[in-house]
Amino acid sequence: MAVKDRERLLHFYEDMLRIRFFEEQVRDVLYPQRLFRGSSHLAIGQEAVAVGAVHALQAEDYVISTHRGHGHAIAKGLDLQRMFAEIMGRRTGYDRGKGGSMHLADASLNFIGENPVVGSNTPMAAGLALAAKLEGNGRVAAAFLGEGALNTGAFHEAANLAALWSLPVLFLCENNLYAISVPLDKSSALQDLERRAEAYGIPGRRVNGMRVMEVYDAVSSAAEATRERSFPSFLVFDTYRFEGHHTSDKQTYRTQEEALEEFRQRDPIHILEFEMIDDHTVPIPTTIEYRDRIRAEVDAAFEAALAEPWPAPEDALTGVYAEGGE
Amino acid sequence: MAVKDRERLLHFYEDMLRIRFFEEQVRDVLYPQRLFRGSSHLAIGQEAVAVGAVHALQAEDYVISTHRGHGHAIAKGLDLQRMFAEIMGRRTGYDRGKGGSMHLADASLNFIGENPVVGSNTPMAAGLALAAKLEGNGRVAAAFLGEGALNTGAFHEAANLAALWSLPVLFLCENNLYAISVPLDKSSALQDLERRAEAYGIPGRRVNGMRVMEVYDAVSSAAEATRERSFPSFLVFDTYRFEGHHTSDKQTYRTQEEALEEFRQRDPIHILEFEMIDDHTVPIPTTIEYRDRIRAEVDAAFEAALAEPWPAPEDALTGVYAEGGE
Amino acid sequence: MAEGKLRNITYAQAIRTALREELKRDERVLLFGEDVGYYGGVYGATVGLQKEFGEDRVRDTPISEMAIAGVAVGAALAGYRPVAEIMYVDFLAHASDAIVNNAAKWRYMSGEQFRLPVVFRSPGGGGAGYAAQHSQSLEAWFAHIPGLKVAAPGLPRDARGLLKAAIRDDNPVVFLEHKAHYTFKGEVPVAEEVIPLGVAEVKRSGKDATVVSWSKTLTHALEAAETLAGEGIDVEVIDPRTLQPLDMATILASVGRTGRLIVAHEAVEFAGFGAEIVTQVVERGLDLLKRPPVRVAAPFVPIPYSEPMERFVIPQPTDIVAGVKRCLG
Amino acid sequence: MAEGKLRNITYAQAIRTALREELKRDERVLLFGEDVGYYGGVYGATVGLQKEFGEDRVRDTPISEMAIAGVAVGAALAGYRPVAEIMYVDFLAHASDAIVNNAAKWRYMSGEQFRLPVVFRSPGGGGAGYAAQHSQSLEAWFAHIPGLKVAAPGLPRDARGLLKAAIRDDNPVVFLEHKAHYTFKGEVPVAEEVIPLGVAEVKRSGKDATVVSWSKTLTHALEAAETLAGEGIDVEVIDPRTLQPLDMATILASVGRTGRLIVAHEAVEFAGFGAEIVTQVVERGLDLLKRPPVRVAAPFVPIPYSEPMERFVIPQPTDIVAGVKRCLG
Ligand SMILES: Cc1ncc(C[n+]2csc(CCOP(=O)(O)OP(=O)(O)O)c2C)c(N)n1
Ligand SMILES: Cc1ncc(C[n+]2csc(CCOP(=O)(O)OP(=O)(O)O)c2C)c(N)n1
Ligand SMILES: [Mg+2]
Ligand SMILES: [Mg+2]
Repeated sequence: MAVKDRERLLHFYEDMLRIRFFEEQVRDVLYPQRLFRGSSHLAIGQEAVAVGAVHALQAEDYVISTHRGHGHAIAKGLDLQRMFAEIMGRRTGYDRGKGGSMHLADASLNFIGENPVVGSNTPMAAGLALAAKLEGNGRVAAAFLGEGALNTGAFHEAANLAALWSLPVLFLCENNLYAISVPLDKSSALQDLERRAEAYGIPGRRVNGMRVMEVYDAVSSAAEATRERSFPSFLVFDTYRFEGHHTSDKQTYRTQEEALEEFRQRDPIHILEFEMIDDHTVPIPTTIEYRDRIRAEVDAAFEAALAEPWPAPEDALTGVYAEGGE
Repeated sequence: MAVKDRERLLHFYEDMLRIRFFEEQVRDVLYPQRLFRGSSHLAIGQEAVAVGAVHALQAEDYVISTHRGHGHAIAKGLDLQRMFAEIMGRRTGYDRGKGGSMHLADASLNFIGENPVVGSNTPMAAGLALAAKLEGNGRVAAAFLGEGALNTGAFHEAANLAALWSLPVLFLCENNLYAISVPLDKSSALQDLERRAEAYGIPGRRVNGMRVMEVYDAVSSAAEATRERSFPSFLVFDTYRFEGHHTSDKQTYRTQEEALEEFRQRDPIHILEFEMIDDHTVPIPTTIEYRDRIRAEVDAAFEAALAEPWPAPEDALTGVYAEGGE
Repeated sequence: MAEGKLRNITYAQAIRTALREELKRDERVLLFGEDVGYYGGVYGATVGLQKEFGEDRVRDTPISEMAIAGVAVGAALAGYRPVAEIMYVDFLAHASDAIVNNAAKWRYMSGEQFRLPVVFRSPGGGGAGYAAQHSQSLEAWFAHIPGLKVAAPGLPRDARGLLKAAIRDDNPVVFLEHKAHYTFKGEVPVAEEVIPLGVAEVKRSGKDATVVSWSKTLTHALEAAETLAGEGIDVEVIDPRTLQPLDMATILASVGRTGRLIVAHEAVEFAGFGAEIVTQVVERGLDLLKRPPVRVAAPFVPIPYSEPMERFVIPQPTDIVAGVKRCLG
Repeated sequence: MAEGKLRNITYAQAIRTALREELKRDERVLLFGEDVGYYGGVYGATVGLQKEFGEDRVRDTPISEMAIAGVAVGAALAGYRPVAEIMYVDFLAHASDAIVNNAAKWRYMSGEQFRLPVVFRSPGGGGAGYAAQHSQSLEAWFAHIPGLKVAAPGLPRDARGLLKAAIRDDNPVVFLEHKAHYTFKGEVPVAEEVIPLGVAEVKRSGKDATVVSWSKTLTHALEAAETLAGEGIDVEVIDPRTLQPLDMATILASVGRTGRLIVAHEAVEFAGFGAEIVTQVVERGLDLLKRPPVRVAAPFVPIPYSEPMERFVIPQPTDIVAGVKRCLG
């Protein structure tokens, strides 16, 4: 493997670990200790999609995410400490404590934010892409969406418009087989999800969402095509969420065995580790080093965030409107 | 031609004339004399779709229409006088003067009504079909929609749901090439409209909407399939509206020649007459007799409606809520 | 009403009881929405109903709010009595064409040819840290639409009794639940009880001031009343239970006695439903009130996520206590 | 402001003037919606703009209100200043997720990381025989949503000046036009005029009563004022012009002088925006008013089609005259 490829792979590996450990921290520490409120939707199991896809984009490209967006945020380079701070409602969080787990955003990194209203980010992505196209700045706008979001009117309208107007949008659909409790076969009439955008002249492609390099390659070429032709692409990643819909989901709709079996066979991090070890990209001790280092990084970010200040109650009253204009 | 077929054809011919003359009355008398308010959306040019489609259904089948629904209403058997009365705002109209041209309905004929909110009738059709399916009464629900309506989120959600739940719905799309001023190629990314429902596993079929028998045959077999399999069908009828979007449309978006040329070549009533004369179904004098008789029928309905009483102003205050319940 | 046996159950269980009773009573009652079937609803309000009544009558839907609401309207037109769930009040936005343009108007604009026996259930409100897009209180939107009825129960008993009435009603009812209130417990009769839409209830009698409140905030008002009682202030608490129809007679009678009006609700104060109640009172006569009316409601901001801010924004019992005192002057 | 040269133009022309001036001034201004491009809008408010500014900046869209509004939000987040048209206020229902859940809240819930310079133009109101689904007045919905601004101009001059301000504003503005008012004519300065959002205007001074009104009903109020003047009754007519921000100071100052408040609007009275104005006045002090306030607004029914009924339902100048007299006692 070329040095460059090896570095890239290790970089992906790091980011996947970052996401995994971040989410485990939420699950194992923040949740039981009630350090956050509302619900937090973990991306454990979907790290390869977030990392492979976001790293196939340029820093200037827009990313707009969903309720399940911690992974996308981390891959886009958001600061773990400020993410933890936001999730824990601190004044120093990304949103000054006003958004929480479902509204992480970093304008400076073109991470437009999570939009937990299912499907609602897709027309916004078309708008971001319209801006890029008019500006001629070569950016693309990538919208993540779950397979459940394919059934929203918003997605349909956005896809048609994006194709009609030839907008550089990437619709990145994470098929984790469930929308809360509703399995794919109870939500989509058609199971060949990659065909869900054909009605707009957008050819779809189905990708193994558990192999980060496959995701990266697919999104790289889709992004290139979308950028050059200024036309939308639609990719469906087969993945799985190993956790519940959110941290307090009792998961009565699937057996524990199903989740365990999926995990054993399809965990994207294990898959990547096995491959890297197998092809001598890294020796086993190195993976342990990586894990330890990233775990420590996540822990440190969390500890630092934990010490951060709370907003004052009255802070609620500011920031509704922007001052001025043109 | 078998006697039965001949009778059927003549019956279609009558209904097409009824629609044509009804609409001409609206255009040539009601409009210039300001006998109605708001806007009236004429179906001149689209008679073969209304007649061929509705006559392929059973009387018990539900029909839910659009802003351009006079033709569907007439084909479903609504009374011309009460239609005129409604359009002219009289107390004796179908809606007691509360609905007007865009809200004609006749519950007793299972003409659920026109819904001028574009696309909004399609989920309702799925609901009517759900009722029919649960009831097991063998009815189907037919929703007309324009090609412009294909781009609404409502249609997408309805089509997916109807396929997913195996509901007996017919989506009958009248492609008249324009949505107000917007031509098809500026509204739909894909021009093969019959493929717009494939994303839900609903195979589409494109039909010449200017030949009433082709429409009738296509809808007959689609309705049969939909009824038997309890699964949606999607048909696209190529047609054309010879008039403006509504009575006061200045039609700056197309040349007069275009409309005239289309009319000369594709008028569904001329086509039918030529064919009938050609294959000796009827001699020319008979067509003249038909025209005169139907024209007189329409005139009489109009004259009678004209004499009908106005609602009292205070009638506005009644009928918002139904009394009682279970 | 003679009080029979009571059970102490949660607001969610009360909703479930009503749904179950009505599904049993009438085959034409249907239930659908996201996750309401196998899962039993994200707040557990429909647990077990699919198992009991089958997949035909209790259905999971795709994430398609326009269709959920539109299908409900269509099924109602065909004589069924659908209860559609929209998972959050905020997503009534998606469903509002079907609710506001179709359900509310189909009867009127067809000259009374149709009945629309359909219920749109949806939980609103904040307090649980769900932030701006999952915490709105939008009762003012739907109460403003002729053709709709709007219920906003605060107590389990009312939730059960009003939901049964809503299902039996031949008109569309927007039935607003409160997501942070599903675990709230209260006494509910074991026997069948249908509480008519449009009848307010005096939840606590008092002579010094009239507090009108509904949904979860009603329970804050009752708590505030207890606190005030400890200070010798005796407030009457009225729950309109439905905002449309609105039982102004009960409110006016109370204000006639107390001469003071406080309206407390969780929705944003500006253009909130409280203004309608205040206005209807002062339209009847300025001398009905001894002191200016007081609204206790959310300030003009979206609901923030972090606890100190969210608590600050959402009216608490202490805010109602302060509001009453302000009104007493 | 020194009055320069004036032109007598229609409300539609005033809108068009504002759009044209702003498209010229700032390349980042975009215009899109159904039929706004080649056709120039179903009410002619955008005629010729596509020709002048090109298809990139002035676009026809498919019938996709969710996308129209959502694309506008996205483009605004990327620094453009889109003006999205929703053809009828009734279909703001379809667009309300993007407007209410996204545009209104994105800045707040991101801790002020973004600006949302987007305008949603839409014509509401009745009077033209379009019936229930094409005639609603829903200003109360949007005024209730923190994060939005809401304009409802009644005169061409204000329409032009406020629309320019709305386009320049860094916040989402719901700009409500009136479909039966596009041919209404009035004087508009030839020179550039930007009218700030949030500043009411006294359209007619008077001492006997304060009438607050906006949109088309404002012109009815002015007509009513003339009629009343003939009878020796001298009313002040105030146009808030924007409902959010709402310039209560101007209203309160007037009511302080006249002691009588009439609010006239076309929207349904129940839970309409009039209630907010009445409530804000009485909250300040019951003694501000000599007589109970009066609302002149639509009864609680959908808009009927037929003329006698529609006229009856929609407030007319005579209704305002009667309302003022009722208030004078
Ligand atoms: C419009 C809308 N409807 C309903 C919800 C409630 N909800 C939140 S997440 C979710 C499931 C989403 O499923 P999917 O798109 O597959 O994403 P996943 O959770 O699997 O990542 C639902 C129904 C919502 N947030 N927005
Ligand atoms: C949701 C919605 N958006 C916009 C409109 C305004 N409108 C009325 S008819 C129409 C065009 C419809 O085009 P199409 O579906 O092709 O039907 P056609 O008029 O050609 O019969 C539009 C945009 C509407 N009634 N409803
Ligand atoms: Mg999923
Ligand atoms: Mg068309």
